[in-house]
Amino acid sequence: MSIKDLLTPFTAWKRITKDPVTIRDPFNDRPGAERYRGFHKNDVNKCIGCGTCEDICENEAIDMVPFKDPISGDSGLRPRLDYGRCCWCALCVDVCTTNSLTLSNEYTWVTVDPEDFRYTPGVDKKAWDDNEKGWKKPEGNYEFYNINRVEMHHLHPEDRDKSFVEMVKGYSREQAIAEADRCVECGICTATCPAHMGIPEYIKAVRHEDMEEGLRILYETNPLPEICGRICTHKCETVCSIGHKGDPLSIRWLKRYIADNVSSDKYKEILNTIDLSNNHKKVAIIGSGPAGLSAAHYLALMGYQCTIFEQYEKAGGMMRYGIPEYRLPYDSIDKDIDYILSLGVDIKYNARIGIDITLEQLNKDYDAVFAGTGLHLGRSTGIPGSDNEHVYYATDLLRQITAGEEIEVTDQIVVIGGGNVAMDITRSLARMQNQKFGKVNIITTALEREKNLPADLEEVVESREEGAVINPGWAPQSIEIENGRPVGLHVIKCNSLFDDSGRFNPQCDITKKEFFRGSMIVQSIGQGMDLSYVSEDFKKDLEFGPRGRVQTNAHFQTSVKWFFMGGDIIEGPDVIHGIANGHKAAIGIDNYIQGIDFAPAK
Amino acid sequence: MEREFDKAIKEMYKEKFLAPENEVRQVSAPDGSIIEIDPLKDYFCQERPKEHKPRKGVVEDFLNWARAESLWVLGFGTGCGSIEIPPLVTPRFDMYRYGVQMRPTPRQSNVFIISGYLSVKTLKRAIRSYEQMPSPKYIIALGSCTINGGMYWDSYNTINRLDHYMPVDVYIAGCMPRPEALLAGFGKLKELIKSGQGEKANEYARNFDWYKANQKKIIRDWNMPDYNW
Amino acid sequence: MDLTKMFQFNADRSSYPELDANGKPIIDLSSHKYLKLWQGPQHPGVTGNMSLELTVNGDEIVESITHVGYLHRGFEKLMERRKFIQCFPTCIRMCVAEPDPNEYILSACIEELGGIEVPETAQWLRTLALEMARLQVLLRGVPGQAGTFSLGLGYQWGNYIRDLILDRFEELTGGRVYHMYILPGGVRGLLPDGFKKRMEENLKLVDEFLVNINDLMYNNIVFKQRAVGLAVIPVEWIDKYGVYGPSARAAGIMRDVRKTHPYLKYGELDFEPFTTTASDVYARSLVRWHDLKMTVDLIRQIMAKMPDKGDIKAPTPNVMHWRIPKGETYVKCESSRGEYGMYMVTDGSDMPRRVNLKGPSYTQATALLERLLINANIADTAAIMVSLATCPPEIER
Amino acid sequence: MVEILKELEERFQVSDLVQQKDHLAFVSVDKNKAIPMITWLKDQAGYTSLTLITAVDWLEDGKFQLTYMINNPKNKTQIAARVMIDRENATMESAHHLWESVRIYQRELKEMFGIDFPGSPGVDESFILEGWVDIPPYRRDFDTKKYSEETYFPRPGRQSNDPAEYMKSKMYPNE
Repeated sequence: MSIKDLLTPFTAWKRITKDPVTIRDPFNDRPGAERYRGFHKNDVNKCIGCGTCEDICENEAIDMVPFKDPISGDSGLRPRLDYGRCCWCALCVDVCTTNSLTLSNEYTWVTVDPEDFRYTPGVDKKAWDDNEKGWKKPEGNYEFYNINRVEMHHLHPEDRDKSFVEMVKGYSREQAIAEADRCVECGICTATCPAHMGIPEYIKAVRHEDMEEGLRILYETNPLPEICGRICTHKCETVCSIGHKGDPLSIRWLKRYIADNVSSDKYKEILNTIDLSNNHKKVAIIGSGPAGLSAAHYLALMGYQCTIFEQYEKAGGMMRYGIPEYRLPYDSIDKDIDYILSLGVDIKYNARIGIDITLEQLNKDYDAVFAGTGLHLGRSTGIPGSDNEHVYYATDLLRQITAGEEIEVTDQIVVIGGGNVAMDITRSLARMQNQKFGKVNIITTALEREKNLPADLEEVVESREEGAVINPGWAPQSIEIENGRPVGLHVIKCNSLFDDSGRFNPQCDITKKEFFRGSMIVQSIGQGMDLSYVSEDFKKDLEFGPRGRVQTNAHFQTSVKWFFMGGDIIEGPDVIHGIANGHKAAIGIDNYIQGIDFAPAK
Repeated sequence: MEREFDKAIKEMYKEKFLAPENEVRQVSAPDGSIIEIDPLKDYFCQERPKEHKPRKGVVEDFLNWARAESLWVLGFGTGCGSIEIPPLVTPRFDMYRYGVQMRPTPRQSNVFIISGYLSVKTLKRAIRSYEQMPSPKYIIALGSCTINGGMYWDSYNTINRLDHYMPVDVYIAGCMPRPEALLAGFGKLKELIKSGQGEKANEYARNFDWYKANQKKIIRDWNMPDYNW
Repeated sequence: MDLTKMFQFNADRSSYPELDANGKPIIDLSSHKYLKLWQGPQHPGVTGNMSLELTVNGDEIVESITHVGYLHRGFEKLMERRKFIQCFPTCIRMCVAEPDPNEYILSACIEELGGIEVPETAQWLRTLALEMARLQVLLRGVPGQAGTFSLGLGYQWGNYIRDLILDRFEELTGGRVYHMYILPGGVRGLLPDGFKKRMEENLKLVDEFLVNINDLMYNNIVFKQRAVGLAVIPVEWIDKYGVYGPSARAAGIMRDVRKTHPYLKYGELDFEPFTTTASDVYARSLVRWHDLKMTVDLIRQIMAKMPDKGDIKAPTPNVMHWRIPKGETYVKCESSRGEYGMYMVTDGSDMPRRVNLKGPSYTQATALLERLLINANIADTAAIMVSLATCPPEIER
Repeated sequence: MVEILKELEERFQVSDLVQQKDHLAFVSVDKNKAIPMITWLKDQAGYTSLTLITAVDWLEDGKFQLTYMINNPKNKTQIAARVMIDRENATMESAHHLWESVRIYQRELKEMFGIDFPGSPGVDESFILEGWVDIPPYRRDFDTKKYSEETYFPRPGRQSNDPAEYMKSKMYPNE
């Protein structure tokens, strides 16, 4: 210690000349930083109310409260914040599936009433709603879950374009778990699925590798998981919340993974259907398509004795006779159908209603009748030349292929239609051309423009991979016939399909013409129902709607009390709708037979 | 009213020792009266807190102005939020210019900042400190924790809402609120006081039984007087 | 007039309590020589919210008992019912003054048990955040030591610069005090534009501050008079009482996890922690001053070496249901107070089975402080507590 | 590290060796061999510094796992000894004579887990909690959320909806 120690502290005086560092107006001079985590904002139009923010919040600071009525893909809920809980960690922002939730850089909120601190961002107007600064999900490779799909292994085009071997290989264990891991369990998909399957629940079962539990969840709402797992139109995936940021979850493939990984001999044990009760009531089911099978399955569980009448040699309806084998192998169909039949469901093949047995007879023999007869008749374009014998309907050809019948395959084919059936027949014929001629020469044309094609995108892409030419946006005009054979199709450019009021009214440009050469023309522009099994007398009792469809109530009961109808014939072509219809109809039939009043006709 | 705690202490020490200066004795008060004191007894006011009726007209306005412009804050950091107090007392934010300053003891303070969560153990001390503060007194509650439990909403040792135990004048949102937000909170409090709405201490007096019942429900080891100042 | 006599206390100081075999004083309250005195929890001279039950003889402490629990929130319990990602905002609030080491050790535990490899850029950013946290806490801690001797000026200087560092934190992390920047898998943002330039400006202020505080504190006769020789920790106490970090380095024992078990990018940085042997309050304070100096240097090194772009987060399983296989680990890092570690046990579920946080204050503020305060002056308690950088939340959590 | 683990195996029959990192190993040891092993490590093997003592509640197995983590400042290695003790009337031999800070750990364990360490100074005094009457809070069977809701009046008026349930109730209530 020295005199120096006494004096050096006084050097602090040299700072006396410095400017003060005090912020003059701390309330306005200091906005939060660019990234500051201030108060919440929410873009309510972007938000879909998935509730992921609520799930990740460790403080339970977020409530999902009603904002509007739910629609498919939007729960109508919006997050409400409780600033008596929030810790401004912004995990809710980072996890948000739509990136709608952000934070502003506003940070001053003083009040005397603590109840004020509960508000719905975006709905309750706040001063910081237009504040562009503040925390947003960090840029770059920063995600709380994988937004990219686990690649499904497909056969290479060169491996698959000659044969009808199934082209989608299915997930391996690791892949399935990785894919199931992406799910955020919001449950938005459940409402969109026509059958309202417990999608988050069975995905959770995949994640936990509990296949048995998964199968039980599947069979609660869907008795055809093997089939659905392959060819379902997966409307659920279009609303998947992860899809707003990246790829939607492969819900369909995960369903298939569960079904594929449980051996069929364990089904009865897992699903606890070894001993089913029997209430000695009988139900006749016409058609063994998805609707009929689904109805039969749920009726059998309730104890009904069901008999299915199938017009062809094998069960499955359009699933077997309309969908090519490379998409849906027959083994998979058999696995699902065999299980349903094993529940005590009786099936009569080659039995045509109206020919072998009349509906009236069924009414006498059974307590109720369900008809899921589907849409089997091909629709004609009606253009000149379409009545030629070498102009075919896609549905007929597909059925013949399945039945193993010989069909005509020429080296130049034109397919009219842009739906999934058109793609099915295109790809089936392409395979057969490849087998026969070693090359593919097939043109598929449709009214719709490329981006509006009704077929699934992957179908279009894969068709092209297999060598087919998809050339949409043309209206067929006439089929040129030479020597009793078609030589090609005249088309003109089609600009738009619908007018301003939304009615079907194609606008074509006659100056742009094209001629597609083809010695065989296939029409695939939709299917019609075949009600020939219903007698004319009986038809009088049925109520018909505007587009020639039979009117039913919410449980698919027609105006004839004992006659229920469902499936494609009522709701249009879609497997999962058929399954859902069959399930509801089964409940309706049960109510009807037990004499319980239920929903009035629609 | 002699509480059990006092009695126990007395018993304990009586057996061991009782130094002459600790014995009960009589002393003469400044006014000449003779009073008896017991050095081993805690002397505290056993009266309940009283409501302070405002004075009339401009007198009260003047008093409120004076109160609002000299907020003396008790230097008791009860939770995380107290980390933002030092920036306030240092040059950058300098709260002295707003008439706000820190005091080391409750007897000199009239603002109590509950800076975040309160564990049961701290709540007991906070209540005691609050009651020792002279009226009129105000409480500023910081952050989520004082409003609805905040981060520690499911903790077994922190209270969820402060207004059950102490009357709160101003709440500031944030976890934790920045110094600027705190200054805004002082601003709000000044507004309240100037408009004569800083009445929470009177509310505490009015609903004293309710507050005490709530406090006693969770503070099981209640070895302190019911009210002391 | 004899000033010393005038201010002398009249208490009987002839016989101090004898120590028993365990080093604890034998105190007989009935001898009238002792007085119980509580320092805290509401006391300006305690660091944070804790209290010391002092038994004093005159102004001399003969026994001290540390009481904690005023800040107990049950973190370890709360984290047992939070998913791994949810632990992250919870965990960091354990230490208010320096939350970043909490973030890092939690993330490191989860990454180690969950098998996650952190990207290079994220590791640099983590190192930077940790050093910035040390910088801001030392800017308060170094002059705070003088503050305990009523020299508040340095504290005013330091707090201003600390606030500027907090502004940099705000730019980088979005938070002023609770940064919530280092999360399992990586970090939450790259350096903003112009960050390095602004940081360098602030570091220049720190350089200036280091010189000024050296003049103000370390060459101050009052500070020297009071701090030199106060609360000496003998070398043999280091392991016996559990002394870590700067306090151990002040006793000549090299304890710095950054050097002994280099984590993150510390292995690639050039630094040598300062050690001295005096082991008193002055020496501990001096070690902190050198730490501050070294931190400034480290931040400069980090900013020069780190890449500007790159991945900031490794892909992790979906955080909503991230399960970590059964296992246990202990991860440590160097906080400004010393070794800061976390012991985590997982059981294969999506929540940790047990988390235990071990900070240096756990031993330093209890066993060691209780021992150091014996025979100290009441007025020196605050100085001794600050010299050990006591942080109550890490004792009770 | 390998040598010392081998020696521990021979001397104290430790099991379940897990070398978590190159400087950190976990071993399981019998309850009655734990304190002798730690004493030996401290006195003979250079593991002079105590890192932590803590407990893990394995409610399903009816066991408490006590973890003693000690480290060797010379060769910078760390050994954690796991000791399984019964959950019923949990008692463990006290190690307060080894390090000064052990009594603090043991006091905390007694309070938060209910594990008794007979002979440890002040082990029965409350350390963190005050007036606690429920079961020790760190035990797995103590439900902190339930306790908090029953004790601390969470602010009423909060109500949430599950998206899937809400959509069901609004879009297809009868299916």
